[in-house]
Amino acid sequence: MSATILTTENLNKSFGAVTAAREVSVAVPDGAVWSMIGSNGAGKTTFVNMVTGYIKPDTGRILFNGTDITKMSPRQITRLGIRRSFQIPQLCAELTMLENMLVSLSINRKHKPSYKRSARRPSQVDEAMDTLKRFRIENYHDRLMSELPAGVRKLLDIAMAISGTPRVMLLDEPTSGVAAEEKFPLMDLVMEALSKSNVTVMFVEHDMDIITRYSERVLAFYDGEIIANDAPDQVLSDKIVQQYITGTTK
Amino acid sequence: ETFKVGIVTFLSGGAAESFGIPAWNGGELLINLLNQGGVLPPPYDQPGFGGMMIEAIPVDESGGATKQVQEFRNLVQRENVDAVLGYVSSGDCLAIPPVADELKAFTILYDCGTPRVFEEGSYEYVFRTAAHAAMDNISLARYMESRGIEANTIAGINQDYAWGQDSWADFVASMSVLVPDAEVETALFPKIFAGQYGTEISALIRVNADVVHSSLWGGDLQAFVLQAGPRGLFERSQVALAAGDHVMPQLGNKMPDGVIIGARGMNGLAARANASPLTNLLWEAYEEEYGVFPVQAPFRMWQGILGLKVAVETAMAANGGNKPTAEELAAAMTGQEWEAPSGLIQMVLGNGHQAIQPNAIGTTKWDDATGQMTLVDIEYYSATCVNPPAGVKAIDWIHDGFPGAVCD
Amino acid sequence: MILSIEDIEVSIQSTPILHDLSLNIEEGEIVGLVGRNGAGKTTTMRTIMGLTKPTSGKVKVNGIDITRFESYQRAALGLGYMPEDRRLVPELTVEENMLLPCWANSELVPAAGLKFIYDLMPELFAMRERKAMLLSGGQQKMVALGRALMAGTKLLLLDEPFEGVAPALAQRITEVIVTLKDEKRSALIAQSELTHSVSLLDREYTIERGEIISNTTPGN
Amino acid sequence: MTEFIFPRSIPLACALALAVLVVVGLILPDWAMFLATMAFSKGMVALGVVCLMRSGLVSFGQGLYYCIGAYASGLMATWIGISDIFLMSLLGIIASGIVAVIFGPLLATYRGIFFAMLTLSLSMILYGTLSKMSVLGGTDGLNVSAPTFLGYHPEGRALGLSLYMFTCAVIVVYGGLVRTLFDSERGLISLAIRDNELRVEYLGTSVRTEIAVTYIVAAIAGGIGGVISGAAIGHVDPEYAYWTTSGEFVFVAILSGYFSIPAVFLGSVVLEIVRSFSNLYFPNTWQMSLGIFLLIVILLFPKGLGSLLSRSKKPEKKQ
Amino acid sequence: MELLAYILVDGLIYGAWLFIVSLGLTLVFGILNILNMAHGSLYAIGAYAAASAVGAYFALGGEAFPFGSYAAMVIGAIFVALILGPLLEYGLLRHFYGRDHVILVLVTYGVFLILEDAMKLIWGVTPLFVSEPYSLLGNVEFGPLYYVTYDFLVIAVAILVGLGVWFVLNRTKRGKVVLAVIHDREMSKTMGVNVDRVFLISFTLGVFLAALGGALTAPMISVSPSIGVNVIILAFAVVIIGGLGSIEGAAIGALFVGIARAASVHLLPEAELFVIYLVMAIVLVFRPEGLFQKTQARKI
Ligand SMILES: Nc1ncnc2c1ncn2[C@@H]1O[C@H](COP(=O)(O)OP(=O)(O)OP(=O)(O)O)[C@@H](O)[C@H]1O
Ligand SMILES: Nc1ncnc2c1ncn2[C@@H]1O[C@H](COP(=O)(O)OP(=O)(O)OP(=O)(O)O)[C@@H](O)[C@H]1O
Ligand SMILES: [Mg+2]
Ligand SMILES: [Mg+2]
Repeated sequence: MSATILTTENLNKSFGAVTAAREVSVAVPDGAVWSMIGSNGAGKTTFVNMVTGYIKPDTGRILFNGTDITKMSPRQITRLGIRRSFQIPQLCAELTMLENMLVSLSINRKHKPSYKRSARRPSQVDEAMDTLKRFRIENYHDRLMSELPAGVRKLLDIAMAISGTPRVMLLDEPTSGVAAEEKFPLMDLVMEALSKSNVTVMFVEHDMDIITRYSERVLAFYDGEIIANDAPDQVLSDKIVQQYITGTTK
Repeated sequence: ETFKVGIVTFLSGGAAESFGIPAWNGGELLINLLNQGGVLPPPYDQPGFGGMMIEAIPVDESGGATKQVQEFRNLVQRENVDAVLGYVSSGDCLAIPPVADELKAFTILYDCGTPRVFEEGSYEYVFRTAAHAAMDNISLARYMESRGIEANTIAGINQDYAWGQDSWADFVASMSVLVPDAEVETALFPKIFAGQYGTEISALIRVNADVVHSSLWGGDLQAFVLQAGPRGLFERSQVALAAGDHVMPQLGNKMPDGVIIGARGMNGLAARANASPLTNLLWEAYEEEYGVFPVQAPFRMWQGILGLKVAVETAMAANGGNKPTAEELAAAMTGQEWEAPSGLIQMVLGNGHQAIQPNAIGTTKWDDATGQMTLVDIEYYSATCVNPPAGVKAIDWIHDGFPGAVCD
Repeated sequence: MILSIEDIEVSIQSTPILHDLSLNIEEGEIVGLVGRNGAGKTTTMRTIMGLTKPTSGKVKVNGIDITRFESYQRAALGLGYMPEDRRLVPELTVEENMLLPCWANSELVPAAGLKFIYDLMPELFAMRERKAMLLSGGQQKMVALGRALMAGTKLLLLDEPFEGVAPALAQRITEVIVTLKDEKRSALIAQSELTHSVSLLDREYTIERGEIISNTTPGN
Repeated sequence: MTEFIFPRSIPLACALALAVLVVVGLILPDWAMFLATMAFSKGMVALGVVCLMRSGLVSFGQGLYYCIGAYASGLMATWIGISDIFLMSLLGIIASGIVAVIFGPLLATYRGIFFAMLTLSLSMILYGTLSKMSVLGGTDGLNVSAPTFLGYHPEGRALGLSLYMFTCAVIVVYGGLVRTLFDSERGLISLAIRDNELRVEYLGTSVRTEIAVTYIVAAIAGGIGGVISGAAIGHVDPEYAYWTTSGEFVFVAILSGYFSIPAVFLGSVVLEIVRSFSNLYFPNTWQMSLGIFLLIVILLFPKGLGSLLSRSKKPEKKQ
Repeated sequence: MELLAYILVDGLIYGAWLFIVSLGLTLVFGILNILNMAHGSLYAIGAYAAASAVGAYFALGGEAFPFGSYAAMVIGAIFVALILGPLLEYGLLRHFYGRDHVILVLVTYGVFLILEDAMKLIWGVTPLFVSEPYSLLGNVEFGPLYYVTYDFLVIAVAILVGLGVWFVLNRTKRGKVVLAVIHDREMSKTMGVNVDRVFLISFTLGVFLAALGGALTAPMISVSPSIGVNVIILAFAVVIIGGLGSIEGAAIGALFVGIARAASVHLLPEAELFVIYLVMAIVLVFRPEGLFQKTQARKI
């Protein structure tokens, strides 16, 4: 097994009376594809938020490649190569889809964004359109975000997140709101794009088919705690997991 | 033929009610009288300006100096006026003269007070037909001294801009010469158009000075009087208002008795008490037309327009009856003197570009019989008594103890 | 017939979105509206609620033509809407959010409504005092559902109610929606996938590019 | 994003614009030339407001830089006797730039109305300070002598014309630079900040830096605008920093919209003309005329006058 | 000690006045999300209406019962609210909802310009005086302090109005419905809320509060066209210091400004001009969204 790229040590986080993380410790190997499941409000998004610096844990440490990133800002963490998508798509509502993509590309180059180079130079526009095409949303390229159907927004959110060169990719419910027929193709697409450069992936999902199909290992969250951390089959046959998360009949 | 004058004064904003509108009313009135011809006593009996009908173009002065420079250019370059007469705000009076000279446009500043215009600059085409503001506070201080008013401690409430700051500085300086024992207790500078003076009045009551000096004007002064009255400030301290006459028609008996009042010249009630035929004409015509008696602003407008008339007619006498050019007007105006409802106006300062005029200070007394406010204990000061001589800066003159002052 | 839509055309900024769309829901019927992303499910729901206005066609509730009604008047007819993006009032607590329809409409009985909802989703009872703005995505979804249940005494319009909801809870919700039938409540459920709801639907419309392309009974 | 209607290349567009402006200048009557000079110099300040508006920030205190520019050049003229417009402009840029470098990073943490009010406070504090400084003329301000142009001392119409030409050159050059900036990667990022800062941060760039830089760009435009206005009017006073002055720049910015740069200058000219004529023809109700004009423009041109000049067919923002 | 008492009482009086003036502004901002630049004009119109009403009251023989002039003042303010509230909200603002924030600010700026001249057309430039109500209640003396009782009436009104509005918004169902509207107009509609009516009533209430502020001030000042201009910037500052849309905030903000200003007038008169901006800047440095900032809703 390869070296761990992301380690969390005993993360605790509470919001008033609510405990959103309780002694959360994981060690994710480089290049792994892990998934996270859990009942609503179990702390999955909070985990992603802590790793990406949006929320600071009350106690505990987060290490990326050996560097302590616990106190870093989302921007610094992003620059280190940890990227994420959002459960609720975070887009620029008054820009078109293409412009959203161009923003992402402009920032994610090796060089810093320029004050001179046109954001709409043909090469960059082509690249953006290519990405949109891969996600099959290019038809919407000149539409404002506020007019897009929910599912399409989700796709764009992911597309923006995976542009650039991530080392670790955290996807928060990538397929929720995406039409049934699109779910697997979407995951295929994302996984393919990421596996090329051996990116470590962690994704939150409520759809167990996707969990079993794409992840090597599942973290099951319940009430801020990781109650199971194992291969999908093992976790999904766990009684407690079945009772609280997946439902009995599945 | 007509003579076009751009008349710039406040038609809106805080200074409209107290200065701009009364001045414009007075101006319109006078222009009508002049255009009729023969109404005014000689030497003002020729119709219009030397026979030319006067056409006035009113312009609102509000909006700041920047806007006024623009409007001035429009008047001169677009409307082709023959002269511009205007400006109450001293900021405008400072900003306009360089432009007037650049455009070679004959310009009369009729109201503003700052001495800086001709003390710091000299202009060819620009004249001011009213005395600058140093006179007002020198006169006040002289009044304190000559009437023996107890002034061991003084306090001031003046607006926080050049007018208020200068007025207070002039007053304090004059007092230190004339009443050397006077001590300053506090100097308050509320924002212009603040309207609420509760806190300031508390502060004035707290320091309990013998004399409270104020150059507040307009709505601010009215509000101050209304708020200070019930709180007994006027009983505790002798209040002296450098330019307070213009609020009397509105305040009526809400203006307490015994307040010392100046009118920035021998204007309003003080002029009426010392009436010339010209004063009476203005007084009666104005009262008839507008239902209130004229305060300082129409007086100053009249002295400006009459001065312009004198200049036009002098120039025409010199050039053989043609409409005078700006240069001819300027030549005629320089060092000119003429009678106005406010007394004799003499262009003696600033190389003959800046007027001096007599001043008067009085004390309020409500006359129950007529239901009118009157001024009593009026002291008249000749122009040379309260204005510096040519070539001397006002503030230096005060600090030096008024050398060369000639008082009757 | 609780709801009938007759040949509506909807355009947004002169782009046609829905064409000639008709659908009916009988009293006590649970109907699905299924289609891919961008097919027009949300737009249909919004049109029923009066948030977008059709250029032609009619919307009727209980036989009353409500095409020209304001949204709040429609709500008064017993329509309960759960938008796909939840849209709770962040400053109000969970319970207050669910009570909001009662405050606006005095005919609703708050106590009974709350009891029904809390029995259905005990999770909501546990967090009833928390401010809505701090809940997780799925939790907000539950509250929005609760709120729709409160308002929708006749007809529920649920836009993607299972999206982002953990399977165990989704199952329970499904079961409860079925019991709504006993109270003669109807529901229109928009979904881009069918996994959770096959068992509960009486009928299912499929929508594609703004047009209804099929009206089937699952299993057929 | 939109380009100019005509040429796509920015230098070409600038050259064309300059040529048109120069030709127009030669035939303008004096008063109109002065009006245009003033409108353009104020347009510069409004352009700064537009820059910030693209990131969703409304500066109600751009008068700060307008005033700093004007005083910097005015004082240099009175104290050192330098009246060269190029030197004065340089000084205006330096002075406003320095102040903006100090305040920009601080202000960059504020958004919305708080940003607006803080910028307003800053300019009002300058206003208050200047009002109290009798060395600088207090509220009455001070006069600025007529500008010279690299040793050339024009008078009369030549003076007005020279200043007009200088102004045109400045706005065209600055306009071109700003257009380049708007079209650039950073320019697009600025727009994105308006919509969703969180996303921009999560893409890995600093929203604060971006805003601070925009703020400085805007401040410099304000400074130059102040220098030219001061030189054109020949007088500077604290009123330059008063909130109503700043309000006017916001007014022009919104009137013009933020898609087209020429529109900003056009908007400024339109406002000057409307104001000047309503002041003359309705001396008693010019404010009302201005208000009605404003409401009509907002109703008829939801995206500002710029929508006339730009190709953008972006629909209105939904609530 | 005496000085301190002066500062506190002066600050309280000024703060109470400021609070009444700012309350309507913060309310309209909180609910309709409009920063109403015309608020100052509405204040001025309220003052005019009250002055006219009081004048008419005395002209119609009110001398017999002078206290009736207080009712006349309030009726004047109500009159203004009932006319201008619907006229502005229904006739104008409604057409701009959903447009950018600053556009609405600009619209109200246009209204401000129009109202300023409209006042001149209606009431002329000659100021109105109705100082009777000011001195009617006599004076109060605590030791060396000597005040007009009316000033304390203003404090009482401020407390009453503030509590009243706060109570309605925070403790009644109607108020909570308003909270829902504030956050999400569209959603509130679908939950059965008549949003248009909420807006109309709220805006009219805002107009009433502005007019009431003017009406209460009318007896102390000479009512003339320009009195509204300065009020607006003061009210803005108070509302910002307090945190936009917060009633408690406006109260504390007004008190802050009132006391800071009183302290400066008594101790350091030169600083008066800066005080309000200074207070604002200091508050914002420590609380970037005002004293009573709203907690941000979770975005992710
Ligand atoms: N405000 C708008 N302006 C322009 N077009 C819009 C607007 N709102 C929706 N549309 C368009 O209407 C179509 C239908 O959108 P709708 O949101 O109804 O789809 P949906 O079926 O709900 O999709 P999803 O499953 O992704 O939520 C889409 O093509 C969308 O782009
Ligand atoms: N900023 C916050 N303030 C207060 N409580 C919070 C905050 N963020 C999260 N919580 C609480 O922490 C718990 C975990 O939330 P989190 O968003 O991590 O859940 P989740 O597992 O992502 O759920 P879902 O599947 O519904 O998205 C929830 O009870 C939530 O209400
Ligand atoms: Mg989550
Ligand atoms: Mg949808």
